Amino acid sequence: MHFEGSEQIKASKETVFRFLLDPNKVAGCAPGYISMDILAPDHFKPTLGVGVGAVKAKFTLDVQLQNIREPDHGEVKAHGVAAGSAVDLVAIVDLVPVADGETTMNWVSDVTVSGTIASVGARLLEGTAHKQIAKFFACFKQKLESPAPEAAASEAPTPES
Amino acid sequence: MTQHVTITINGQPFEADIESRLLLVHFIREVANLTGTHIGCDTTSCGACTVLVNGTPAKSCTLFAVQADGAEISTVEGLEQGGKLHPIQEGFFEEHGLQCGFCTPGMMMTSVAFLKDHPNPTDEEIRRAISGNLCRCTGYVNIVKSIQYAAKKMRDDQAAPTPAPAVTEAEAVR
Amino acid sequence: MIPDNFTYFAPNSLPEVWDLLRQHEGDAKILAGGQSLIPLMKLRLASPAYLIDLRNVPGLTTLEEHDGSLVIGAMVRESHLEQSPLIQARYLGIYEASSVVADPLVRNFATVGGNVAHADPANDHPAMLLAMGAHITAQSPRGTRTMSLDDFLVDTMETALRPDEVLTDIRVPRPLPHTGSAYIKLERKVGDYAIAAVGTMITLDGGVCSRAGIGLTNVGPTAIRARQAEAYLVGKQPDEATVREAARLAAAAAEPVTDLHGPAEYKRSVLRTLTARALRLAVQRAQGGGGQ
Amino acid sequence: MSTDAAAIGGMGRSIKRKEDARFLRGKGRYIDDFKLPGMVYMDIVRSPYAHATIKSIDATKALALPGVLAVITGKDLDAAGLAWMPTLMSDKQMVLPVDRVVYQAQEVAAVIATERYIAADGVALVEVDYEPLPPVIDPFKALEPDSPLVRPDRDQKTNHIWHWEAGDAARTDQIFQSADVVVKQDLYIPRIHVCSIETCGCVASFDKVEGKLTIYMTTQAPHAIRTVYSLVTGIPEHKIRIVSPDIGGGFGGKVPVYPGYVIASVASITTGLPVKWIEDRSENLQADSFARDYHISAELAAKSDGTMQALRVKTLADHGAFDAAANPSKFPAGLYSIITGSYTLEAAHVEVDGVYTNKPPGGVAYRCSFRVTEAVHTIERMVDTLAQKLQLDPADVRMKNFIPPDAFPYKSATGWEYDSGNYPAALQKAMDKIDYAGLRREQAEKRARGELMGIGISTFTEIVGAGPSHTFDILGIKMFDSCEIRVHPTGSAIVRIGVQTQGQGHETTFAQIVAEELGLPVDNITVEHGDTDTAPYGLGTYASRSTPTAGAATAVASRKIREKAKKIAGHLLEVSPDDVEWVDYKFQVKGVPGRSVTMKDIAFAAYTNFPQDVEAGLEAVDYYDPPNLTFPFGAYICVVDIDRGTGAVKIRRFVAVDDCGNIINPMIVDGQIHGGLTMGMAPALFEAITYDEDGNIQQSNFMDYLLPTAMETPVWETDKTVTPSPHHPFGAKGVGESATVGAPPAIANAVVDALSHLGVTHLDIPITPWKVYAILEAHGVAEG
Repeated sequence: MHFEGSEQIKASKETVFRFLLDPNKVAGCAPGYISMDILAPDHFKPTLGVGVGAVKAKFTLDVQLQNIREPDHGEVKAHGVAAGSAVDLVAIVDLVPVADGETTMNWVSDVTVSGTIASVGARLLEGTAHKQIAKFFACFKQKLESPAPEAAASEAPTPES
Repeated sequence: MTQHVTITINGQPFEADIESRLLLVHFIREVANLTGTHIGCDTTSCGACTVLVNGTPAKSCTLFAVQADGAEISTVEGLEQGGKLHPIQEGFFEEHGLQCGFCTPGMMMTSVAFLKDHPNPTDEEIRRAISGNLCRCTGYVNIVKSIQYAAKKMRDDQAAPTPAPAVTEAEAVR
Repeated sequence: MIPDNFTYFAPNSLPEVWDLLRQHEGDAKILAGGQSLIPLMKLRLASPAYLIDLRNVPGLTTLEEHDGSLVIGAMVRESHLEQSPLIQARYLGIYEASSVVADPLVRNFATVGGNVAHADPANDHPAMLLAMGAHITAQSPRGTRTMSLDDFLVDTMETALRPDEVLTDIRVPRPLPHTGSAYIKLERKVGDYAIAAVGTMITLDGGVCSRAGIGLTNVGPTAIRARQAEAYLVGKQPDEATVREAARLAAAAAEPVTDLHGPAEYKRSVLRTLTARALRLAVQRAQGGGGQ
Repeated sequence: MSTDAAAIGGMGRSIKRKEDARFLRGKGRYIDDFKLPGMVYMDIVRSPYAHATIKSIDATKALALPGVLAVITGKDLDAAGLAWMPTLMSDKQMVLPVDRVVYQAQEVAAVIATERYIAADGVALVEVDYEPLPPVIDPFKALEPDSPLVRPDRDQKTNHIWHWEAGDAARTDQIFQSADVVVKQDLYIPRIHVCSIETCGCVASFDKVEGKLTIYMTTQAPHAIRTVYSLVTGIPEHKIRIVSPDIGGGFGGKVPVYPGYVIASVASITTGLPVKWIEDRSENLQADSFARDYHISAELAAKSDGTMQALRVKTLADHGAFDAAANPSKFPAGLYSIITGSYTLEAAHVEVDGVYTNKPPGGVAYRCSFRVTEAVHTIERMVDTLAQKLQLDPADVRMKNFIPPDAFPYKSATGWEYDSGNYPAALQKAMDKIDYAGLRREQAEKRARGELMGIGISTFTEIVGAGPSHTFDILGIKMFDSCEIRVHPTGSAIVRIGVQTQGQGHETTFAQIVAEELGLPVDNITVEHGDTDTAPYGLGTYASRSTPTAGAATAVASRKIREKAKKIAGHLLEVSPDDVEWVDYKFQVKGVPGRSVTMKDIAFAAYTNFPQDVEAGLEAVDYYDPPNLTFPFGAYICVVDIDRGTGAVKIRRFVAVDDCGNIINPMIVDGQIHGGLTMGMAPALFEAITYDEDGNIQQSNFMDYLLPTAMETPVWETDKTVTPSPHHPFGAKGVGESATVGAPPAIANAVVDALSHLGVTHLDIPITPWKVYAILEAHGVAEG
């Protein structure tokens, strides 16, 4: 599944980029965030409870940041296994300054879901995945533009439930 | 996570401490050791596990045993009464309504409940009634005939009840 | 297929249900008929830590007309609805929808409340109930809330139900005189989800359509109300040309995707057929005069 | 002393089934009903990926779960030399992978636990680290030079498995060059799954003291499995016992050895406990052997008057990751060369290429004998395509090209010798029964009104009953079959056979054969099968072979007993055996009807009063090697109506005239045909297994894989003609699969016929409403 989108964010490219490199901040936007192990600055393992309605699968993702070109470009590769299923995800983010203190964040994401979820949930998968990913990126904008972001965002994120 | 339940199957109460997640079909097969009720799918599609729960046909793989606490269950093993086959069993025998026999118990339990409310069914009504039970062997033609056989037998018995058995056929399936 | 373990509750009253929902917020699921939830649990695509069974909660199996509405309790079984003389006589569309839910055995346990609250766009009741202008009653410790089904259905498997609320009944306005309803489902086999299905309700006033309801199943993220088509019908004589145009508009309201149930374009085309057929049937029934 | 034929219950009678007594009471013994003392349970970890390397398997958490006894991985099996096993097709297959998975849902590890539910929990706790590899899904792309390799373990670095061909290429090409008409059609026969309602499973029980491994197993071929087990494991064959209990439907899906059986056996040997493994439906659909998956390109050459001359067929066979088909060894594409069907053709050439993809292995039957369905679908579609091109009635084209009744035995263009047939009679009977001419008139009237109805014909020839042994073997074991009969002193008998029933009613029909041959009442005859410790060696039941092979063995063994009985009869009647004749189920002195003895009398004498020159007892064994295959056939006519608003196809009528030679039990034969027709309709209209581009199966349970219910299934109308097999001891042919083979083209032909005036010449199965609707829309005839 291929998804893409873009967000206009009222923050400088550098601010946006710093945010993106901070796993604690990013994880706070991840759908169904439960907990996270940080293994290295570019390698971490968040556990997410992803789903829709009654359908929910708990994934521990192995997330690796790569091809970082500060402050323009970053890539994320993630892989996780759960409930007879697996998810493999690549996301690429490019930041383009549009005006003073404003940045366009263009993102593309390719997601492969394998196993039970793909077989049984195919009917609901694409719509759900699209919504979750779009929500994830939209969340950046909201956090970056919300007041007093610096203080709040540096703390560990609060689990959803 | 475990719970004490009492489930009556074919008139006999079975008590056990069970996990909440124990499926009713596994209670029947493995706690009560009544293996005539079968399992054929994961998705409440095939009906091989059909039993009567308080007289209503249910796919016992899609109920937790805890949901049936206090319920009266009827299974294929309870159809025959006093050494006499239930008319539905007789029908399946006479009309070659079974081949491998795996779907047969579920088919018969569905039919027994159906015939109670539809003593004089059309073939179309029968087909609709058994459309939650899959059979891979028979192509359904003879199953429909078997159920018609039983319907007729039960109507005839109703009209001229046989004197001998203490339990009527209708009661036997309760 | 073995589900994860969970703790099971079968409380005897709504306040007990609310207590449990509050204690286990986020980890508890309501169990009604279980015919969608239990297969999901067996596939381990759902693993709620707590299940709260509504079977012992009194007052959820009402099926009667009351205060100008048909009240369908959340725990009314599909087979109960299907066999109800009241439904067969006065709510043919609902009868038809209940009679095509899954298969006859599933319908013995599946509940109307579950069908609606699961909010699967492939479920059959929501579209029919949308067409009939149904409302949802939700109860919580904070009181009773009523909302239209349109507002209740938020997204795929997402409803407006709050974490502490329980769907207790569905209310369908009692049809006016000269009303007809119909539900037509195209499925490949019994037990399958709809390729597409359409629920319609038409009220006639002197040969002119005074009210129209059209709901679509499995052609979008939720059941869809075909508003434009409804608006188009009102004030017109439901002749063949009008029916066809309404069907075209209804199909345009759909957002089908290509999946195992067929290509998106096919679903849109077939919606025209199904809508036209369901409208004709509803009109015919409305002309019959009985409040169907 | 009754010799009343009805009491005997011999051949040709609709005797009610003996086996029903237990099934009707819920007392059948299916695999999951077995519960041995100390039994533990196995559940399997499966791959979510179609193609990946396994970096590591961590069972720590699973082993920490109370009740989990062991986790078995490919490395454990590899140490014992059991990580791979042979398939029936001279390929090898992973039991558990050591470092890579090659299809989705492949077995990766097994959890052994004290309870079924704990084993399932253990599966969820086994952590497998995969590195995904690009999957090979499209079999055509698999053959491209840059395709990833599915099987790097092989010496041949290609996804091509084998090439097979039959017929005369040069002669065929020559005819094509000069033919008046050539019609060409590509067909895809999709991957499907038998889905017997009972899934597969076993209980493996190793007795450490005796050193004996007993496996209760859902298998259609217990003896062959015992031999293969012995060869692979080194356990002496007398220390292996395979018991095939009551089987909840086989249809070919229970012929192969699945990894689960082997892992459970290893688990029992290592733990010393009985181990039960029962598949769930999702596992069954996702990982067990599939059927079909043939991509076919066919051409038919004919004269302009409709005389068929030659057939040329190229085929790509998608076998998944291992060639685990269940065909006779020399026939990698089964009996696909029956593709010339019921017709006289001057020449034919048929080619098949097998290819590996990252899909589950297989190529087994779906109630079909060795790829005959693919062949029949092709030729029956091609005949219609030709008729359409020449604007001839498809019934006329068939009548014109049928092998004439007086041409049997008939040598086909691909080398088969058809034993007997009367094709025009069968088709005429079907046409009369359904009022073919009337239907054509109705169709013309409806067409004029814009309504769509179609009439489809299929006049198929089946090929069943392998052996003969000079041609047919499974892994070198010749395809004979067997029967052993013991007549007890009081005139009852036990019959043990080498084939194994899965619903076909062997316990009844084989008793009828013996009853007929020996004049003993059918009620006094017990038939046993499925236990390798007691049954004579046989190849098992599949491919409609039980009656042609073991049925023949049963008749021959009975006749051996009768030969001996004749001597005893002479002794009892105080005449020379030469003066005794078998009349009306008893021996009588020639020409003296009053002086006779029954088989019951003789049985008693065989133990109490036998002549000096005769051994005591009354028993016989026969291993029957058929001189040829048998060729059942039939003529089917299907009438469909098409909904112009939805494209939905409804079968209005379906008449099936079958000819399976002489019939043992008409009731059972009718039942077989009803079931076969339903399993023919299923892939024609509903069932198919497909994969997305990542190799995810799209029909992994009964919500998505659509088995027809009673509502979709029409009322089948059956009839018969009887053309006995000249070489079978009682003239029978085999019938279990005829209808599954013959029905799909009748349905497809009917749908194409309904749309033929729009220029439609073909639709691939399954014929979904959207395929039909797209045509209606394109031609502006859709409603709405």
